[in-house]
This record gives sequence, structure tokens and C-alpha cells, in this order.
Amino acid sequence: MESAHNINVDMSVRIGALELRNPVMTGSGTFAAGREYAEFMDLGRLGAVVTKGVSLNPWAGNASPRIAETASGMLNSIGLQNPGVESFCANDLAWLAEQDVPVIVNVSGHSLAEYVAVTERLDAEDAIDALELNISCPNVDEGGMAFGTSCAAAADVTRAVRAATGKTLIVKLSPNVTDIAEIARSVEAEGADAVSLINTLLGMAIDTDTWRPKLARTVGGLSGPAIKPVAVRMVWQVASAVSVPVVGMGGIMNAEDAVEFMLAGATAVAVGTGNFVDPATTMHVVDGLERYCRERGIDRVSALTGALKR
Amino acid sequence: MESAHNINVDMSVRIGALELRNPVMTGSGTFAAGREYAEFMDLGRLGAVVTKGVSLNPWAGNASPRIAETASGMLNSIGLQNPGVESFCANDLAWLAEQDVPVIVNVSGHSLAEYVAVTERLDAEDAIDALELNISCPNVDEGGMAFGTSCAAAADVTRAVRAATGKTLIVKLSPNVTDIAEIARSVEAEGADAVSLINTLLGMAIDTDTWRPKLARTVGGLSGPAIKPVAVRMVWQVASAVSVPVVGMGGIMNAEDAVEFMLAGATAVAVGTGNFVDPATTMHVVDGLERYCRERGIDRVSALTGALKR
Amino acid sequence: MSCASTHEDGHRLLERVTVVANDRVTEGVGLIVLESPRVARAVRPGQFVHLRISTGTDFILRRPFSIHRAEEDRLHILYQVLGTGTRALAEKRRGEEMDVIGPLGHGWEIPEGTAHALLVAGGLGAAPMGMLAEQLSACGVAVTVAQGAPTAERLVGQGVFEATARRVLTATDDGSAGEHGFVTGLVEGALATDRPDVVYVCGPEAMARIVTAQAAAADVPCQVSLERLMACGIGACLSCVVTTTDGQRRACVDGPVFDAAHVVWDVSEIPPKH
Amino acid sequence: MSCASTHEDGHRLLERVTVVANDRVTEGVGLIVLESPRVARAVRPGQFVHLRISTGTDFILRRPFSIHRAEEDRLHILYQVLGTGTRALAEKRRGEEMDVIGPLGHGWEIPEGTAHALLVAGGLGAAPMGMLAEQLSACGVAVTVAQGAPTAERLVGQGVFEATARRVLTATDDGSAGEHGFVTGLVEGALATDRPDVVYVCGPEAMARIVTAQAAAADVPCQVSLERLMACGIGACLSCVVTTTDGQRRACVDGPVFDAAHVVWDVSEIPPKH
Ligand SMILES: Cc1cc2nc3c(=O)[nH]c(=O)nc-3n(C[C@H](O)[C@H](O)[C@H](O)COP(=O)(O)OP(=O)(O)OC[C@H]3O[C@@H](n4cnc5c(N)ncnc54)[C@H](O)[C@@H]3O)c2cc1C
Ligand SMILES: Cc1cc2nc3c(=O)[nH]c(=O)nc-3n(C[C@H](O)[C@H](O)[C@H](O)COP(=O)(O)OP(=O)(O)OC[C@H]3O[C@@H](n4cnc5c(N)ncnc54)[C@H](O)[C@@H]3O)c2cc1C
Ligand SMILES: Cc1cc2nc3c(=O)[nH]c(=O)nc-3n(C[C@H](O)[C@H](O)[C@H](O)COP(=O)(O)O)c2cc1C
Ligand SMILES: Cc1cc2nc3c(=O)[nH]c(=O)nc-3n(C[C@H](O)[C@H](O)[C@H](O)COP(=O)(O)O)c2cc1C
Ligand code: FES
Ligand code: FES
Repeated sequence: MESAHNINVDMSVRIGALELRNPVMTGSGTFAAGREYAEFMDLGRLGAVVTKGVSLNPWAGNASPRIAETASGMLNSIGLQNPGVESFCANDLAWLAEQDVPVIVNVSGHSLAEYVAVTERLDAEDAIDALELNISCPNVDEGGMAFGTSCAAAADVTRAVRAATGKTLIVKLSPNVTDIAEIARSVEAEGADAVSLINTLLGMAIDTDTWRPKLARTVGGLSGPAIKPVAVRMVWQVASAVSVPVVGMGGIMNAEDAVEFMLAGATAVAVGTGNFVDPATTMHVVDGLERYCRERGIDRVSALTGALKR
Repeated sequence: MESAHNINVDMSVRIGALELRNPVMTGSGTFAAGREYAEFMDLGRLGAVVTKGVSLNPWAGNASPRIAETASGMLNSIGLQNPGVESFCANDLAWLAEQDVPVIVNVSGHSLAEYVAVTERLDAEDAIDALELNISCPNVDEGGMAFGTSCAAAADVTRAVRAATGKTLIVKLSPNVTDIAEIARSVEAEGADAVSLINTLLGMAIDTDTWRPKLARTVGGLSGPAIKPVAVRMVWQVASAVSVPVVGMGGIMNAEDAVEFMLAGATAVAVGTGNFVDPATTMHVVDGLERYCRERGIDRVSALTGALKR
Repeated sequence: MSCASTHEDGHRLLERVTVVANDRVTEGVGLIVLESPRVARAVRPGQFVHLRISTGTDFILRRPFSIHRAEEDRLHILYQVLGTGTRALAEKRRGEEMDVIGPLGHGWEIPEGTAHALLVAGGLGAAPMGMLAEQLSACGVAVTVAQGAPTAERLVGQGVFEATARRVLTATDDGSAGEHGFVTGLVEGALATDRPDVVYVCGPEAMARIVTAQAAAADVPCQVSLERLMACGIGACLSCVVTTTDGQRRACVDGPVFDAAHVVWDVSEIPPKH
Repeated sequence: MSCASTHEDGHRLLERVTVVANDRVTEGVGLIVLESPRVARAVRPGQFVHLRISTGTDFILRRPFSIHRAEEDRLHILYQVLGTGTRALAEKRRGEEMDVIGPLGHGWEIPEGTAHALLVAGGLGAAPMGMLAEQLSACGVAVTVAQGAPTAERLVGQGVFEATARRVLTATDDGSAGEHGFVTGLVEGALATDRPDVVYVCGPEAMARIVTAQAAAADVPCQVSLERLMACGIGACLSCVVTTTDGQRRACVDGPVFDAAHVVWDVSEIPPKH
């Protein structure tokens, strides 16, 4: 073990056709398109940037208040506010293309046709390395989570989007289901190259002074350390059920948390709410993961994936 | 508002045929049969004692470790360890019968026949005021949650148990489902007098030193403040979907938390994990609820139920 | 200090800071002084910092606070104790460390040719106005402050206003100091008497809205500092949107100071505790 | 102090206590002294308290700690800094308050006619043995202590052992004090030389298991104090079960001290950090 401290750790992992320099990505919607964070960290040291969800036309998002703090977590009901795919390509993507980091674009839609239209448009962009199909947003009335809570709907949208792009396709799953492994198998069968999970748990908080919901939209998505045990469990269930890679997320604040997800079966991980706590959290996770491996004489980080002992 | 401070608050609530002196009960499995807590509080000031789950034959429960702490919560995989219904009636129930507090017995089973057999045995006991049918335990391999995650199974077991008892029947629902309101409607249709929710969320934690799950059984149930937003949301969804009373629980640590559940639609509430933090938590909730109403000039606590403004 | 009428918002920093002092100012209000050399040198009036009060997981979000004054290497923050975060802030002792992100947001602008400014502060609305009064007075602008609070003791930030303003008008809800009534009652008169070139307002949203209307009626440009619930504080999460006539804007980067004429007032956007 | 060979466990209390002192004893080990009159008067050797270290929600469970010594109104707790809770405990300052539930559990028993006792402590296993050594010596029982630790500095609780025991034997993993090796290496000899009437053991479970076997081979009754993860600490939640030849028993009420001959050793029950 003494000499182990000097080993070089191979931090690379593979998601579909995509080789990442390390397993640490950003959680969609918590990192915009990275520009705001570039002042605090080196985007080039990330495994990948996953952008905020992009839809065909601009979405205004939900009314305010849009967030509420909860014990070890937060609720959000942002509602996929975004300027639409054309504006996204002209602005955010054009900027991201100049950075030295793989780009994964999170795809939103109100309907199957809209998911396909966004995908077709994004497929034409060379700067995009992979798409993450968001069928799990709890914060929109139509589309979003509705596609992610039934196997048939999840399969339908995956099939349609798969046909519309040759890029690596990651499908982002909802935790608000009875059997997430079953949904994962459905999307794998339709050609998803990977699955990512978990999106937020549907939650609610009430102001006991005003008797009103703390979120204008009443319900929203719960994220942060509070949900980590549910997320780790689901990653473990899904990784045991499918053979495509799993991107794990939910409450990751440090490298130990990331290790937990990898041991449970994740090939890569994403930091969401953690970015708000410290804008350099992703960097701490990258450095900490490498240190974790080095100190234990593990020469490639991918050896952690699914290494849980029972 | 000045004079409001002197009003008498009617703290009573009704669950089926059961009139409770106040809405505060104990979460099954966190309070045994109350005897251990009697040293720290006055059982007679509780709305009701809900006992640990009771099965036909003794259950050994799961291997250790059985708990793990998580951010603002804990995982448990006790596994319904209990001495069986005969021993329960001879010891715990005999003791409880002497206390001045309504008794609700939580009913467990591995199979439909076992649920019915336990119910028949308990139905014969005058000291029991109501039964809580546990179809949501995530910690047993057969039975438990399997009955609570499909409408058909939930309906079947409710129908069978309903036929076996004339006592007030509360069905305890699992949060590990896509649509908890649908399950609630199924059990209401089969004659449940009330529903209680939520039981624990299925979760998992991994020791990053040993690479083993922190629980011997790998997965367990997440409880405590971390889950409160999910619990409040589900109570709100269920209360909007059924007309029977709802008993709300999940992360209640103080009176404000209890108010949140009542505003969301709960008629009564239960304190689970909060008992471990402070053995007198239930008393603080009773006193705090009364104070909350008094300070606002609310003359009956039941006015809070479903009073959420939107 | 520059008197540029508009400015580019500077580079944002993540800085480890040390508590120099933390004292009670009045019932439920504290003043914390942080040794924060890099942010203190960069901050402009109306900007804020995003403070990480706890490093545990009990509450994970940062808390946004305006810079009341920046003095050499130090930031002065006036804060009101409201909930979990500000209660923990009140317990910070000299020597303890925290980290801040700042300076953040777009602050107050000084329109070209401003000779006279009216600052309207309701309660803790005085917080983001200390540096503003200092800058205006350093630039030779005549400053009138109209300040309101529930009681005389709750009139905070008076030190800096007395030192910089030509006139400080006050109103209290209980009449324990100045006029008996709301600060909005002072504004009408000040607008008529002083004929200011610009009105700056910060306070409860209902009050800010009235002042906006008063300024509009007098045809004086008005800027308002708004509060929103904020997660990231740097423009990434879209928690903090303000509806404006130019669409949804982010309070943390496009604000917290907005041209009041462009704000589409909507009660539902007011944070719950106000 | 009574010399009753067995005892009824007393009434359990919820008491608000004040930190009187909290000092580092050695690398990673502290000694906290709590003003806790009611518990201090009721506690018996081998019992523990359930300490609420945080009142926030970052970690919500209490932490169980043995009473090392009880002196008038004060509880002395020796603790090892391991994780979130013990790190927070190490930061408690004189004058801070906490609340404890105690005294809890079934402690050490003194069999009828005990003239000579062997106490075997591994590392922090010394924690629950201070009061025991005091009681035994007060009752005229000859005490031999066999204590092991990784290094000389980690031999904790030596003060009370030197004051009460006839002999204190030590072993360290690195040979920096006493024998070079494990404490189990001392036990064989002590059993043969001293012919004790009872063996008391506390320490890592692997070590306790060996000592149990050694005592059994020498036909000496043996009691062991076991650690389990505990939620309620008062017997209600069934978190803390120990498999015994009499079935599943709760460490918090039926233990933490068990008749070693009845324990069904099972590595999977050992808390993860040990
Ligand atoms: C740009 C800006 C500048 C501010 N400057 C000051 C200042 O100088 N002095 C001062 O006392 N207060 C200021 N506030 C308000 C201050 O941020 C809140 O009072 C504080 O966050 C409350 O935290 P809490 O944990 O005590 O309250 P809690 O109610 O426990 O907080 C729960 C959540 O709600 C948020 N929140 C609660 N109230 C507000 C609010 N009014 N505005 C924004 N978020 C809120 C918290 O940040 C947290 O995320 C400012 C707010 C903004 C947006
Ligand atoms: C009856 C009894 C008496 C004890 N007496 C002492 C003592 O006198 N001195 C001392 O230093 N330690 C003692 N321990 C162990 C002590 O309780 C743990 O070291 C402590 O709980 C660790 O808390 P943490 O937050 O630092 O660790 P973390 O690992 O962060 O704790 C996470 C969870 O695991 C539990 N846990 C972790 N390790 C243990 C353990 N070894 N035993 C029980 N629970 C554990 C914690 O209580 C908490 O619920 C005793 C344990 C028991 C059961
Ligand atoms: C403010 C906010 C906005 C989010 N927006 C999106 C989104 O646009 N698309 C998406 O797939 N997930 C979105 N998410 C979910 C996160 O990407 C992530 O799945 C979830 O928050 C769990 O991870 P965490 O606990 O690390 O935050 C959002 C989460 C937050 C907190
Ligand atoms: C240690 C433990 C044991 C439990 N045992 C049972 C049980 O036997 N039957 C049951 O219906 N629920 C059981 N529960 C679930 C609780 O009754 C409650 O539904 C859940 O913990 C959520 O509430 P809380 O967050 O207040 O703990 C148990 C929970 C815990 C923490
Ligand atoms: S707080 Fe995140 S965008 Fe403003
Ligand atoms: S800790 Fe709850 S029964 Fe022992």
C-alpha cells in the first residue's frame, strides 16, 4: 500500500460511444450551460457538462416562488424554463463548443413529436456529444414525468428519439415509480445507450404561517443529500437489471458520495444541488475520487463500478 | 386575537368509529407497545398508541446491522421482529389495556391467509380499538410491501381483512409507488375506514471503507425529516382522492410539522423516528398543536385538516 | 469610488472569510463584519454576497445578503434574524470562518447628471443603501433619505445616513420616532420639495410598489432592489426570476436592482416571509 | 456503592446536562465531564447514556456512551472521535447544554463471593470499566486489569486502574508500552496466575470473542460489554439486537453487558467501523 500512493489512476470511463476523462458530470438544470460556473472552476476538468433541459419553443417556466429549502434538501419547480432549441444552439451551445469538455444536452418536450423535433435539431450539431432524454421532470404539466412513469410511454418516446439521432442517447429516469428497473429495461430495449437517475422525488412543503404551499406550483422536485439513500438504492436496482451504463446522481456533495454511487453500479455520476452549495463541488469530487483510488491502490476508477460486496 | 389566547381548543378528532382526544399517534415500530416510553411521558395524553407490527407466528427479523444514519434521516431493516400474536396479546396488550389510551394494533403477514388469521385473533380482543393493516413494510421478503404496491393486491388483502373484523380498519400505504392515490382509492373501495401514510421509502447506504451495504439486508426503509416533503405531498394527493380520514406521518419532529400534514389533509398524525430523537416528542407535538391553534384563535384542531390555501 | 452612471458587474469570487465582529443592533437585527479583502475591494453599492452559513447538511443552501458597507478589507452586513440560517448567523463568533461568493448581482446605477437623489428604505431595506449613500455623497450628489420602520429602535443604518445625507426623514408605525405612519407618507413630500433626479427604493415589496408609483407620478426615474429565494446566486438555476416588461430576469445577475418601471409586480413572487 | 451480585436496572431519566469540561486525552480520544446530578447518582458500572449531540437535523440519532466514572453530580465519558457525532461532541465547550437519557442498560454483575476479578480492556474498551474497577475495589475484590492498545499513548483510563487495581498489565501493538502484542496474550497468563472468579471484557468484538474462549477454557465466568447501533436506546426499536443462546436480545436493555457464554458471535453484527 505504501507504493500505491504513487500510482496513476486511470480516471476515464465510457458511456456509449463517449469516452469521458473522468466520471463526474453536472446534473441537468443545476449548471445552466456551464458559463456561470466557469468563473469558479475549470470546465475542462469535468467528465462532461450536462445542460439544462432544452425544448423546441421557449418555455416560461413556473410562477415564483420556485424553490423551498427542506431538511438536507430542497424543492424546486423551475419548470424547464429555457429559450428554445434555436436560441440554445446560437448562444449556449456556441459558447460551450469552444470549451474543452464533452457536451451532453438534456432534451425536453410536451409531446412525443416535440421530443423528436428537438432531437432532430440537436442531432445536426457537431458540438454535441450525447443527448440526455428527460422523461422525468416533475415540474411540467404535460410531458416530462408522464413519459417516465409507465414502461409503454417510456419505450415509445425512447424508440422515437432513438430513430431521430445517431448520437449517444442517455435516458433520464424518474424515481417516482413503483419499479424503476422495469422502466430502465424498457428504454434499454428501445436502444438507449445509457440511463441516468435519479431525477427529483415529487415533494411538497407548506408554510404554516400563511397556509400556502411554499412553491407557487404546489408540488416540486426534492433533491440534495436527503434523497441520496433512495438514489443509491435505485442505481443499485437498475444496474442489476440492465447492461448499459448507469449515470448515478441524487445528493452527491463529495467524493465519498460519488464512490457510494459507483459501488452501487454507476459508471459515471452527476452533481446537481451540490453546485449551489459550492460552485467548485464537481472539482472536489474529481480530485477526491482520484485520491480515493490512489490511497487504495486502485489503478482505474471504473473498478469501483458495481464493486459492492454482499 | 388578544382574547383568542384564552380559548379552549377542541383537540379531538375522529378516525372511523374512533374518537381520539387529540390527533397525535405513534408510528408503528417506533414505540413498541408504549411501555418503554411510559417512563418519559404520559401515555394517557396521546391520541392513540399504534403498536409494532404483529404477525401470526413469531418473526426473528433481519440480521444486524439493522439501522444506518443518513442526512436528516435513518434507514432501518428491523424486519418486523415480533413474538407473534399470542404472546403479544398476553404481554404487551395486557399491559396496554390497563393504560388510559386508545390502542391501534399494526397487523403484518406473509400471506393473505396470515393477515386474516392475525386479524381474526385480534378482533377478539376488546382492548383493541382499531387495526392498522401494514401492507407497506419494505423489510420483509414476502408480504409486506408487495401487497401495497399494486391496486389489486391492496384491494384483495383489504377485502379479506375487512371481512374478518368489525373494528375500525386503517390501511397503511407504501410510498414506493407511482400513484399512491390510486392505491388509496382501491382500499377505500374495499371498506378501509381510514388510510395512514407514509411508510418508509426504500433506500440503501454503502460503507465506502468496507464496500458493503450499511444494512445487513442491503436495503431498508428511509424515515425522518428527510422524507417529510414526499410524505406531505402524498398526504395531499391521497386526501384529495379519498373521503375517508388520512393519518399523516413521515419526519414529524415538532408541532409545526404536524400542522403541515394537517393542512395537507391529514385528520391525525403519527410521530415515528422523532421518538428516538426525544422520547417526549409526541407530548411536545400535542402541546404545540394546541398552542398553535390557541394563538390563532382556532377553536378546534380539526379545522386545520385540508385547510391549505392555493 | 467611481461615479460612472452605469457599470459592468465585476468578476465573482469564492472567498474564505473570517468573522471580525458580530453584534446585536436591535431586537432581531445583527451586524456582522467579515474580513474579506478580495470581495470588499470589488463590491459596488447594491451588490450582495451569497453566504455559506452551515457546512453541515441540516440546511444546505447559501443565504444572500446585501453589503451594507465595505470598509478597507471588510464587509459589513446588516441582517434580520428570521429562520434557520439567520439564527445560525447570529451565533457566529469572532474568528469563525465561512465562505462567501461575491460580489454578486447588478447594483444601483447613478444616472448621468444626477444632482439630487432620494433613498427610500423600509425596515431592513436600509441594508443595501449604506454604500449607495456613501458613493452618492462622495460624488457630490445631494442625498435625502426617507426611512421607515415599525419602531424607533428598528430604524437601522442611521449612522451612515446621518453621515452622508443632507436630510434624513423618518417614519415609524408607532410614532416613536419621526412621523407616525408609513415611509410612503414621506415620499410624496420629498418628491415635491427636493425634486430628486432619481429615487432608490428597498423594503417590503408592497411598499416598494407604492413608491414606484409615486416616483412614476412625479416622473422621476426609480430603481428598486428586490428579494427572491435564491439557490445558486450566480445565474444558473433560475430560482430567482423577476417578471419584467423585458421578460423573466434573474434577480441574482440581472438584479437585485431593477429599473422599477420595468418590474411587473406580482404578489405571488414575494418570498413567503414578507 | 452496593456489592449486590445482581441488580435491578433503575429508573431511566431524561436530563438536561451542562458540559463542565471537555479535553483531549490522546490522539482522537476525549474526556467530557457533564453536570448531570440525577443520572450521576443513579448510574451503575457498565451502564450508558444516550446523548443528543445535535439539535439540528443534519444527524438526528442520539449516540450511546458508557459512563467511565461518576463523581458526585458528574458523569465522565471517554470517547473516541470517529464520525459526525463524535466530531461534534469534541467541539462542545464548557457551559454548553445537551440532553441525555440515562442511566441505560444492564451493567456488569458481581457474582456472589467474588474475591478476584480480571478486567480485560482493548482500546476504548476501558471506557465502561472505570466505575467497575472502583466498585470492585470498594467491595474488597482484588482487581487485575489487562489492557491493550495500539500504542502507549492510546492506553486510556489508566488513572482509575492504577488507583484501584492490584495489578495493571499492558500490551501494545507496537511495543511502546508493556508487552509487544495483543491484550489477549496477557489473558492466558493472568487466568493461570490469578485464578480470578470472574472475567470482564470490553473491546473490539474479535478480541472479546477470544477472551470469552480463554475464560471458558479456564472455566471462569465471563461477562462482555457489546456495542450495537442504537436508535431509541430504551428497548423500543429493536435496532440493537444481539443473538444469544436465549434468542435475540436488545443490547440497550438486556445488555450492553451479557454473559459471554450466551453470546452467539456473528461477525455481521459488528458495527461497520470496528
Ligand atoms: C439580493 C438579496 C439581498 C438580501 N440582503 C439582505 C440583507 O442585507 N439583510 C437581511 O437581513 N436580509 C437580506 N436578504 C434576505 C435574506 O436573504 C433572508 O432573510 C435570509 O435568507 C433568510 O434566511 P433564514 O435561513 O433565516 O430564513 P428561512 O426562512 O429559514 O430560509 C429558508 C429559505 O428561504 C430563503 N429566504 C427566506 N427569506 C428570504 C428573503 N427575504 N429573501 C431571499 N431569500 C429568503 C432562504 O435564503 C432559504 O433558502 C436579502 C435577500 C436577497 C435576495
Ligand atoms: C452501549 C454503548 C456504549 C458505548 N460507549 C462508548 C464509549 O464510552 N466511548 C466511545 O468512544 N464509544 C462508545 N460507544 C460507541 C459510540 O456510540 C460510537 O463510537 C459513536 O456512536 C460513533 O458516533 P459518530 O457519529 O462519531 O460515528 P458515525 O459513524 O458517524 O455514526 C453513524 C451512526 O452509527 C452509530 N455508530 C457508529 N459507530 C458505533 C459503535 N461503535 N457503536 C454503536 N453505534 C455506533 C452512531 O451512533 C450513529 O448512529 C458505545 C456504544 C454503545 C452501543
Ligand atoms: C433547480 C433544479 C433544476 C433542475 N432542472 C432539471 C432539468 O432541466 N432537467 C433534468 O433532467 N433534471 C433537472 N433537475 C434534476 C437534477 O438534474 C438531478 O437529477 C436531481 O436534482 C438529483 O440530483 P441532486 O440531488 O444532486 O440535485 C433539476 C434539479 C434542480 C435542483
Ligand atoms: C425502526 C422503525 C421500525 C418500523 N416498524 C414499522 C412496523 O412494524 N410497521 C409499520 O407499519 N411501520 C413501521 N415503521 C414505519 C413508521 O411507522 C413510519 O411509517 C415511518 O418511519 C415514517 O415516519 P417517521 O419519519 O416519523 O419515522 C418503522 C419505522 C422505523 C424507523
Ligand atoms: S439564484 Fe440561481 S439563477 Fe438566480
Ligand atoms: S436501541 Fe432501540 S431497542 Fe435497543
